[in-house]
Amino acid sequence: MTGMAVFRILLERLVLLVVASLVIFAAMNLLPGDPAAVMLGLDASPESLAALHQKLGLESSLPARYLHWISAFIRGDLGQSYIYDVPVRSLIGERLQSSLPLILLAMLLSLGAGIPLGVIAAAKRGTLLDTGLMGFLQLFKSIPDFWLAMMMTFLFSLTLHWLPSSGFPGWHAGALPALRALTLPAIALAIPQAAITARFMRSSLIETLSQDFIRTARAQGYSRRGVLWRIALPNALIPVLTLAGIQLPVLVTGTIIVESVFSLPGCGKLLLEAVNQRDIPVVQNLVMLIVASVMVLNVLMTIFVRWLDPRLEADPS
Amino acid sequence: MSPLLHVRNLSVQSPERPILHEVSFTLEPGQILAVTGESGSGKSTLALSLMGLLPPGFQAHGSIRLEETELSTLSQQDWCRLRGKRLGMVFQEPMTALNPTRRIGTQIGDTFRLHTTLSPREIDTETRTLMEQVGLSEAGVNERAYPHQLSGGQRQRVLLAMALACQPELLIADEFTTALDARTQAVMMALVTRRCETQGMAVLMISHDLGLVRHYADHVLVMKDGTCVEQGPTPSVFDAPHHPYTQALLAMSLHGAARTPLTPLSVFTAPS
Amino acid sequence: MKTVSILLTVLAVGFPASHVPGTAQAAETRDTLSIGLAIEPPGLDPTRGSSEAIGMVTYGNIYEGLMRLDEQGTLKPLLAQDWHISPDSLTYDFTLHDGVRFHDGTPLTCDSVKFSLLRAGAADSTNPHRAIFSQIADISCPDSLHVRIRLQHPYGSFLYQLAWNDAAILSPASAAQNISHPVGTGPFVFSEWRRGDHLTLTRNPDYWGARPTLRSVTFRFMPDPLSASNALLAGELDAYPSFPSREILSRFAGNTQLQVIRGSFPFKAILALNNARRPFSDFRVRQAIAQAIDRKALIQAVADGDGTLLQSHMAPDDPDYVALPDRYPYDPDHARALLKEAGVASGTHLTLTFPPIGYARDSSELIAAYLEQVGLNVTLQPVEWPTWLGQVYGQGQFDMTVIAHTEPHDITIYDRTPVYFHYHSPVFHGLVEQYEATADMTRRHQLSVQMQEQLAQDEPNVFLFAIPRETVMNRHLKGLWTNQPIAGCPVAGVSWAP
Amino acid sequence: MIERPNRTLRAGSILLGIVLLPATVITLLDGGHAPPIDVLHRYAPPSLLHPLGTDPFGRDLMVHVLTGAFNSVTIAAIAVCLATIVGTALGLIAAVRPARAIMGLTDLGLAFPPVLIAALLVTALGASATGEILAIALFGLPAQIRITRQAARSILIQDYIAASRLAGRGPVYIMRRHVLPNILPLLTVQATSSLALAILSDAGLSYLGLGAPPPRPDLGRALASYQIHIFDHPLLVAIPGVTIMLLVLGFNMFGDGLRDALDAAHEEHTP
Repeated sequence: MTGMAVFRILLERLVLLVVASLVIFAAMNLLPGDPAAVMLGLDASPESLAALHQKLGLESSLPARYLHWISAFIRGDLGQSYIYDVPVRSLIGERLQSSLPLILLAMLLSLGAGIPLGVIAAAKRGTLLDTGLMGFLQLFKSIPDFWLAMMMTFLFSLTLHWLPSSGFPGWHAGALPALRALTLPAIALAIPQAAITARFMRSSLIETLSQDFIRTARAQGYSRRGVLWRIALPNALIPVLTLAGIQLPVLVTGTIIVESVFSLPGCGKLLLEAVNQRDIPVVQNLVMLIVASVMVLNVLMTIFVRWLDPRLEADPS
Repeated sequence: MSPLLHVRNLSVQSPERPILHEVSFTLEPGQILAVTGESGSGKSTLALSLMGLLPPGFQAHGSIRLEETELSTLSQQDWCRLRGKRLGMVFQEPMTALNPTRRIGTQIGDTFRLHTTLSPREIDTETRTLMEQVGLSEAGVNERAYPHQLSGGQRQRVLLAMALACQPELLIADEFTTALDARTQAVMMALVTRRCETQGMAVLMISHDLGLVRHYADHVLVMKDGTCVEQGPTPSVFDAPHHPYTQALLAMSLHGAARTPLTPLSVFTAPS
Repeated sequence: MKTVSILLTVLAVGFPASHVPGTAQAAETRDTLSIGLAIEPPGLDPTRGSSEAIGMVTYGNIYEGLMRLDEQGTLKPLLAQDWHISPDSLTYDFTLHDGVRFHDGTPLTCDSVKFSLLRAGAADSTNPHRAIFSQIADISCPDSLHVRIRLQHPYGSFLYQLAWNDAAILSPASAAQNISHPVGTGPFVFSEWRRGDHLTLTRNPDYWGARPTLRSVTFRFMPDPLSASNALLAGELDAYPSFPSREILSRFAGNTQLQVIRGSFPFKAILALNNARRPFSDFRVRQAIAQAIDRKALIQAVADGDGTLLQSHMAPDDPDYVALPDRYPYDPDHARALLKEAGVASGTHLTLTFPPIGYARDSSELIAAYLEQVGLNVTLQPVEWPTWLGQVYGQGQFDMTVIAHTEPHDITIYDRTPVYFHYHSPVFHGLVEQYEATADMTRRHQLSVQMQEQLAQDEPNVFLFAIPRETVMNRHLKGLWTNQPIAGCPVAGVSWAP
Repeated sequence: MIERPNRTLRAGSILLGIVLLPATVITLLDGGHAPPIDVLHRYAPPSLLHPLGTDPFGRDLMVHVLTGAFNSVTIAAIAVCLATIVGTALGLIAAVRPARAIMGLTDLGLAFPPVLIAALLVTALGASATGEILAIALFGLPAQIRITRQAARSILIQDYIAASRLAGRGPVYIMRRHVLPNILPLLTVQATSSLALAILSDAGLSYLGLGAPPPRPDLGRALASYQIHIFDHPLLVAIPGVTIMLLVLGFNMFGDGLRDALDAAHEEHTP
């Protein structure tokens, strides 16, 4: 990949980030509802409200507020939460302790289960196993994630008492309790994704197996199994990984829902609460961070896939 | 001399219809047998059944013997040991027959990895030697190149190198020069015939290019609708064809019709 | 004053002076506590925000005021050991306890009180009751343990107001950081807060009063009743005050470890009507709406039949509460007739706005169904808290809304201008003026009853219901508040029975 | 277009029929209102009068859930229509012009977590079906644009397009006469699959309280309010969940079947 191409991609993303920041800012600041009213509650007097408005800087003009925010963001200063009155940076940092492992775990589970299942179905294409597996996956693809989460809680924690139903003890409580708390949410998050991955993996692998170079490899002496795992799979994985990159925001969305169901103190729950309470600094900066990291990950994924598939290098589109 | 390959009454059935019917022939070491006939006559199916690579649902009957080994009853495992080592095959589509995501050196080296106990370093050396032999090094092609960076002729050389790596006793070449220009074709054929002469490699060459067949093949087998209509030493078949189909084929060839113009594939062979 | 001695006696009972030394037996009993709460406080400074959740963690635990309320809602002294009110009800003299220290090490003096109360009433104050504290004319310090407060006008509720969360006495040195690092004079010290999950307080070793038996207490924030009930059953939680869902309480029935205790809190659910808007400005319409709703059925559906029908703006557990007759019983036919009389056409569109909380959502859905039966076309409009507080409460832009007022003794809000439901009654205003100028308890009670009657008659809002407070807790736990006279969960007096 | 409905297509239709037929009938009879409240008969067990029992307000659960299903499908369908129309138009433009802005916005749309769009929209517009529909349509839009653009491009490189262009046909004519009819089957399949996704989105948003407001029954909202009854009245949680699943499964299978059938038809016509 040439330096010019990388530069162009980065520049494009930068422009997009600026647009994203404008959208986020406009949305948060044009919404009805007054953050000061939330902070002061039912008995707030108009004077108290005005005083708080002054303190929060809500009196200055919109462009001034935007510039103030974005310049601070670039410096890495995420501001102060209205509601908690602590630095947004530490708030997000704290929440990432459960959100990041959750997303990673869900990603691992969905790829770790989806890819082998897809490979098995493709290897046994047309058999009863394949049909059954695909039907099963279709079913799991169709279950609302929050309902699945509810049902799993009901079964595994409320009835069987295997895993905790909610909350997160934190990593300082030890790796095992923390992982146990993340297990059900990660599974709930991963299952629909795994189903999508498996179905995609299957069709990608079947497509790859029908290519001429598979026959070449067989003529070279590769066994059926060897050609599946060593030749076809790496090639078939490329579109699957691309899909995983595209699905990332969906996973983030799922995190918001799943964290609500399992009352996990994560970024998703923080975001939803912050939107509801008009904690503007938290929402603005958190969304900006999410959008930016999704974009960065997408760029990395693009570069990674291009590295995996040398053909794309020749074709910039 | 005992035959290397002995095919007797080979019939192949696809799920829909019969494709090969009672084909029998023998092939001796160092000899080149050309299989010719129009498209759909079953030439490629014949090649694939010799490699044990018939598509799923295809059924073969009859006997294929490679020296003492009866191939038709071979286990999958034994087939894998045979393919690439004793049997080599080159396919006709140079554009798609190579794995686009692996370096050509790796793909050539795979044959060694699958059938020999050479060390990685030795494999590298062998691969480079092989690439020199097929003329890739001469064209400035590095083993770290990817297939899409190569011209069609270069890719065909890679495929040939992969097939020849373990010095197979039988090379099956399915129209492997069809997409190439005349000069490259000659170079490739020279490579193959040298192997026949020095190592006694037998070649089953599928081609509808009668000029090519006449020039290189020791024996010719003419196929039509899945049956062998005529076979024999090249001179006798070409000089005195028995079967009307063979006669017709030859007549067309003389008018130059059988020598197909460059296929549309050649569009892609410009070096990238 | 007579009350002083009574209060001092109760003080002795409420805070037993017996400093039980850490005997071997005491060491065996548990000294930690884990309490579940539905709402996480936004911060830990009650003088900056009025969220009930702040008080649940801090009241009587971290912060203390001059006065306090006990579990029954009775006013008691706390940091003030004695006081005197001048005959003109304008000057209050307090004597502070000696030897009280803030968690930051600074001693409690008159200056701390002066700082705290003047700060609360300052122009830039964000105290929820700034208006009340701004009535303080001045505060002087005769010496470090005596405080003299002068008011601009007589204000009968002043002493009571000093017991509230937002009248906490703070250390001038640390007041600015209280929102995340609270410092008070209370029996517990802030230890750790993992936002979104839990908050831990530990025993204050230098506490001026009786030493608490608990070494540490953890508040876990669990809004979901299902997971809360699960944590209780698993023993992960020892208590859950004000359990949010009545429907799940059956899970605890027959449990050997847990008990459900019913208590009270000043919960007054109302259907607030915008009296400044047509058609609600017409008394007949307000009466019609009241009669169109089967409030008994509402209690059935929303509170499982377990609530009290309200006739005015006061909860049954309030000392001033009087049971009033149901002036506007369910009568849809009469409601239709009244609407017709008032000229409200059938099919008139009204909007019912409600905040995101269970009772409001359920009540609103039911009320909409009832109003539809008398020919009103109701659009339900769910809003988030910021929108509710901003549009409905702040700007009074709404038709109808369902809300519960949970502050004690807040009947005087009907005299406040502006107030979101826009009730204006000269009669009521007169009553409130008299009430605030009176310090005599009997007279105040009479006036309070008159205010309740006036509201019941004018029906500015439809008074719906009060519901009891259910606390789920371990059977061996002693001393936990099961009533909630004010937002708080003081745990200084809580202990584990051996 | 489809000569032989395959097994997947048939199974999908049956699943959809099981839910949608009675849902439509009941909605037509009732006008889509929530069933009447009857506080005296709360949590009634299944009976002849109430085949699935009643909910915490004494409403008939079956009627409530079926009406909710109808509402969910309606909202999903409107959102998908919106996304398809706008997305196809933008995709076609992006196929013939560089249209960096369109593709940039598409990338942006893909980077935004959908729930966030919904939360912002719903708060800005007030809780309404409109806000929810817009949100669902918005997060279906990027995929629609990309698919349309890709499909249109594969048509535009064909020789007959060049011929048509040489014959002096304008881009609008080419789009209408050549491109649209050719990508229509693909768009139909895409719309069906989007419907499944839209129903899931609707359920999730309503569950979080970001959907259309009551009193119109809604499956996600019903689940949110019934979920605490998972122990004492499990039917209340099971029925709405299974209904959502049947609908999503139905549309997914219908879409898959449709794709297979179209592929088969396509293969038959171009041997």
